[in-house]
Amino acid sequence: MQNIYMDNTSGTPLHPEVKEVITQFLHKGFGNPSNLHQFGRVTGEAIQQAREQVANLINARPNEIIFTSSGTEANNFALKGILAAHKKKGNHIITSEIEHFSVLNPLKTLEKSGYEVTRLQVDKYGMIDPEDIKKAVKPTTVMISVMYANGEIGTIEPVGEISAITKEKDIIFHTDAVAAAGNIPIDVNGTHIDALSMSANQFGGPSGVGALYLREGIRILPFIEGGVQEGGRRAGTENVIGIVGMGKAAELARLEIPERTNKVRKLRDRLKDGILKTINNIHINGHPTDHIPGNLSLCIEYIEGESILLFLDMQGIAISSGSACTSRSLKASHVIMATGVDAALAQGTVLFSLGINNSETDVHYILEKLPPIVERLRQMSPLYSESQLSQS
Amino acid sequence: MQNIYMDNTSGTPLHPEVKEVITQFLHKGFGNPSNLHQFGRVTGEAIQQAREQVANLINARPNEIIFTSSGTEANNFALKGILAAHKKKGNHIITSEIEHFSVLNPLKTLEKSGYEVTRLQVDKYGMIDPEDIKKAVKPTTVMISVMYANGEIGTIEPVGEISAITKEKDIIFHTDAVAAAGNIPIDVNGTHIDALSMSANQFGGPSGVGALYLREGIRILPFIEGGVQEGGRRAGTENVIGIVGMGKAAELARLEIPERTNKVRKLRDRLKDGILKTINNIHINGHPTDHIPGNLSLCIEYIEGESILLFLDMQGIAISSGSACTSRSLKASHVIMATGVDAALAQGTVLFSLGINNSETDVHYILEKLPPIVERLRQMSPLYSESQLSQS
Amino acid sequence: MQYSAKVMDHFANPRNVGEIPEASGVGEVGNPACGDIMKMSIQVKDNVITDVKFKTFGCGAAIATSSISTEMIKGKTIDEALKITNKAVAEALGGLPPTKMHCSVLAEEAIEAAIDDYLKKTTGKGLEKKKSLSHDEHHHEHGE
Amino acid sequence: MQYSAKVMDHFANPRNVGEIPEASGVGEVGNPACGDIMKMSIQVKDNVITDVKFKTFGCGAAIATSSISTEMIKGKTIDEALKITNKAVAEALGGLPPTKMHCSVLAEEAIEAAIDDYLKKTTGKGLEKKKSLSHDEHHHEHGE
Ligand SMILES: Cc1ncc(COP(=O)(O)O)c(C=O)c1O
Ligand SMILES: Cc1ncc(COP(=O)(O)O)c(C=O)c1O
Repeated sequence: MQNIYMDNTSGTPLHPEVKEVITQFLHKGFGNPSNLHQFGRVTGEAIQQAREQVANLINARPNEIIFTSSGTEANNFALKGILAAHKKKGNHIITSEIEHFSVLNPLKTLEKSGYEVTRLQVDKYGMIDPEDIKKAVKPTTVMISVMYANGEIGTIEPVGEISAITKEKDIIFHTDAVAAAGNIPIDVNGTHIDALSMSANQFGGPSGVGALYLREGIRILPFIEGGVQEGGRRAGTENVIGIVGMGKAAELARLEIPERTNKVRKLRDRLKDGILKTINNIHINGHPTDHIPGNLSLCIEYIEGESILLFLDMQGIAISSGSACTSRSLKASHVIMATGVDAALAQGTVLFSLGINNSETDVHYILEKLPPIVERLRQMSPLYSESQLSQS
Repeated sequence: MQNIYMDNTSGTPLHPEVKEVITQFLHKGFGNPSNLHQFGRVTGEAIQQAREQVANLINARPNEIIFTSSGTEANNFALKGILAAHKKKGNHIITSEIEHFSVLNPLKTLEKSGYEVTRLQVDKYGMIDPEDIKKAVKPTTVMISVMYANGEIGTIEPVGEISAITKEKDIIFHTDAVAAAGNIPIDVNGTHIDALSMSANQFGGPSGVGALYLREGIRILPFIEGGVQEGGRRAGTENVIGIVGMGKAAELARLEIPERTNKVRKLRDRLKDGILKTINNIHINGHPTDHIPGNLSLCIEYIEGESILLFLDMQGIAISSGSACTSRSLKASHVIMATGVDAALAQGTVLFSLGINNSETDVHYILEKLPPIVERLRQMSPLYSESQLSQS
Repeated sequence: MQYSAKVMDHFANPRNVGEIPEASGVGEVGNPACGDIMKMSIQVKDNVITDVKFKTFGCGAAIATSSISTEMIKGKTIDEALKITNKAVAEALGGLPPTKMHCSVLAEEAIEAAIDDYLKKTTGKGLEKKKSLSHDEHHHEHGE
Repeated sequence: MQYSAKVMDHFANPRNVGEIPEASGVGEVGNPACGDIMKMSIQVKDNVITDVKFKTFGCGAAIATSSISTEMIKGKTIDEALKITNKAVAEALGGLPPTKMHCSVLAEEAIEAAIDDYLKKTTGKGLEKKKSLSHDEHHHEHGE
């Protein structure tokens, strides 16, 4: 059986060089980096190097990088920590409807404690209109949190235009760049970004390690409180292995982004064209050009995503139906729904997220296996037979 | 030069079998455990196994284990999450003066938002008197958070007696067992504990991974909010490598605790006796018998801890001056101060924390190197010359 | 979440897929917003369900519960079929993940709806009172 | 936090440790609660510091700043010695970690205290006004 992994949005395979670095480190480092002795120095220096590598990926400075346990934690930290440190400035925050749950849920909690949240709608491509932000800004607006790119549909948001607005109006701009960082070039100074979340396993690093970039001068209160790790901003003994792996992955990504983009985008377009040619009634999600290179999100009419996923899995093909987090939930993805797709169609969402691990062979194999699966499920679907009737 | 690591409180070396398991897993698993496909299943099963291994260590059930990114996060989560879920019950919490900063600092924050905190004093051994708890309980008391054992001075608290009180009075009992779990036997049912924090790198696992045990039926609100990982209680893609390593370390610890205790306690006592024989004006911290096996905390009169640590480091001996977190702070440890040691003496605290990595040779080497270092620093100390004068 | 081997078997090889051309009764339950639609048609002779077919739009569990429930009612009398609970359906599959229990409820409702339709056609009135399945039993989990 | 090579050198091989038996001036600053005590004794001849010795209770940085500041004032006039700032002491050591800057302040204060003592003994009154070192410059970090 094949072993085709096309679920890079849920987490990329570890890059071989990252594996190598982690394996080496397993045998050399274990000291607590807070300690002054030789063992502490080894890990302390390894973390410092990783901090530089991650900073370089987004053109930040090392002391602007705070390691966290995930993109999720980075988002929680950014929202709760920055707002708490700027209570006097105001209580209004602007975000979008299509954010990840790690932004949406903390904001719901903040709403209960007195914050006011404006959630911007998106167009059919999942794109935010910067004009809407201008309209939403109030004197009490402290922060705007809009994702850099959406992991489910791939759309890259107009962060440049948004940052121009926030900079002019002196509002803090946080962006959840978990789906973007390491996959497309980011420059937090070229585009004036104040805070940015990322996650290592979106670009060849280990899962369960992330980082928050925080522009020097922006105040934040610790979210995880305790000791003085990460410059007193994030407590808890460091996940040294994970951080070292994230550093290496960031270094490799920075060097290889153009080459990876080229390869992955080509494969993705070939898969898209092939599917459109062999299967009818397909709706492509996300923006036609401004998208994460490897992202191909489809709604396949008349059938449901999980069934497709399970049949593909039986053929050794791993994809995801919507986001990793919604694949256990029963409702259609809030992201797909926000783009205006109707409920039944949204249930048929499947996400092929290609990465550097994929090849032409993978694409051909999927193009061979997918159409009969779709046909079989459609034959089983009451929606399909009804639609056939109404057409005849 | 020697390479003697006696700073196990700051983090133990990775157990060779844990290294092995992590290395294997690096090559086999990377799927997101939230996903339904074959890759997700591999990691999902690995995490489930680790959950069982960690549960077994403390006689809990697997679904009562929530993985976190550190003992620090587990403490933050337990305090903030449980209190938030029991707002209606009351706003009073009882703790001790000698808790770790990852308990003390969250409680300070909670105090600012309307909670009332009672901090119990300890005796000269750092021991809490359960009678004081009885006196401190009020109708509004929701929770008692007292550490299982103190990592800095080793004292094991009377958790059995405390849990009898909390059970009778229907108060939630959380214990920070970071310094205890994996080092001494714990049974959360034998001793009725509702919530317990632990950290993998205290017992041969990797750093930056921990767990919160939460008794089934005790409500908690997520602290890190987002997706539905960890049964909806802790969001964020899992640190799979770390969790797998923690599981293996827990399994090994459970099997080996008696043997490890035997070995480590013997070495620790030998070191203690040797130091007392060769150096005068030494004060031993912590309880004489009820202590973590490998813990030897001393105050060396007239001199300061960091200088001792640095000179020992030059000889290849790694220890810590107080806790890992306070080794960067300037003040004497709040724990040592709480036991009633005077400020100057408290500055001379050094902590030898022995582990299964240590040997007789290590003890002999330290007994050879430490006395001249102490003598040299005392010759440099204004306190020492003054004390000599006043004695003559 | 993992499906049992039995679920995967019924999902991969569903029994009785299709529609009965001139069915004695047809029931369709669920809606796309909730994620699943089940359509069940039955052939009844002398109060016995002689044939049954389903079409389902939905997840793996929805297809598996549809499939197994057709097996469970085939050859049964109307009264016997009405006694089949969603729990029995789930048990017959070797259990369902908690978030998927609602699929077994849907299967139970689909059987009922088909029988109701049959009774209406034959006796002019449907089931006395439907087993009222409270919506509480649909445990939805939305990533919160 | 890492110490520079210069700090480690002065810590491992401190210069001018000890006490001058019949010193022209002696100053002791700091207290155990803050973590460090420095005691500095100077020998003054014709307004020039001809000898200086220190004893210090404290961390690596405290010992290193004591050591280097004795080197910096030896051979200097009283006025020159008073001009040495804590920043100069830290710079001479190739920098100090932020949490340890207060040690350099302590060194500056110890010099001043010794000179003050000398002036009191010889002229009957101490320094006109002490360079008032605000306590703000002692950045303490308490694990919060
Ligand atoms: C008693 C105690 N609690 C909590 C912690 C923090 O745990 P972690 O290092 O996993 O953040 C420590 C760390 O040494 C500790 O000794
Ligand atoms: C846009 C976005 N934000 C946040 C996250 C959560 O990051 P993590 O998986 O590191 O918790 C994801 C995960 O896929 C994501 O796609």
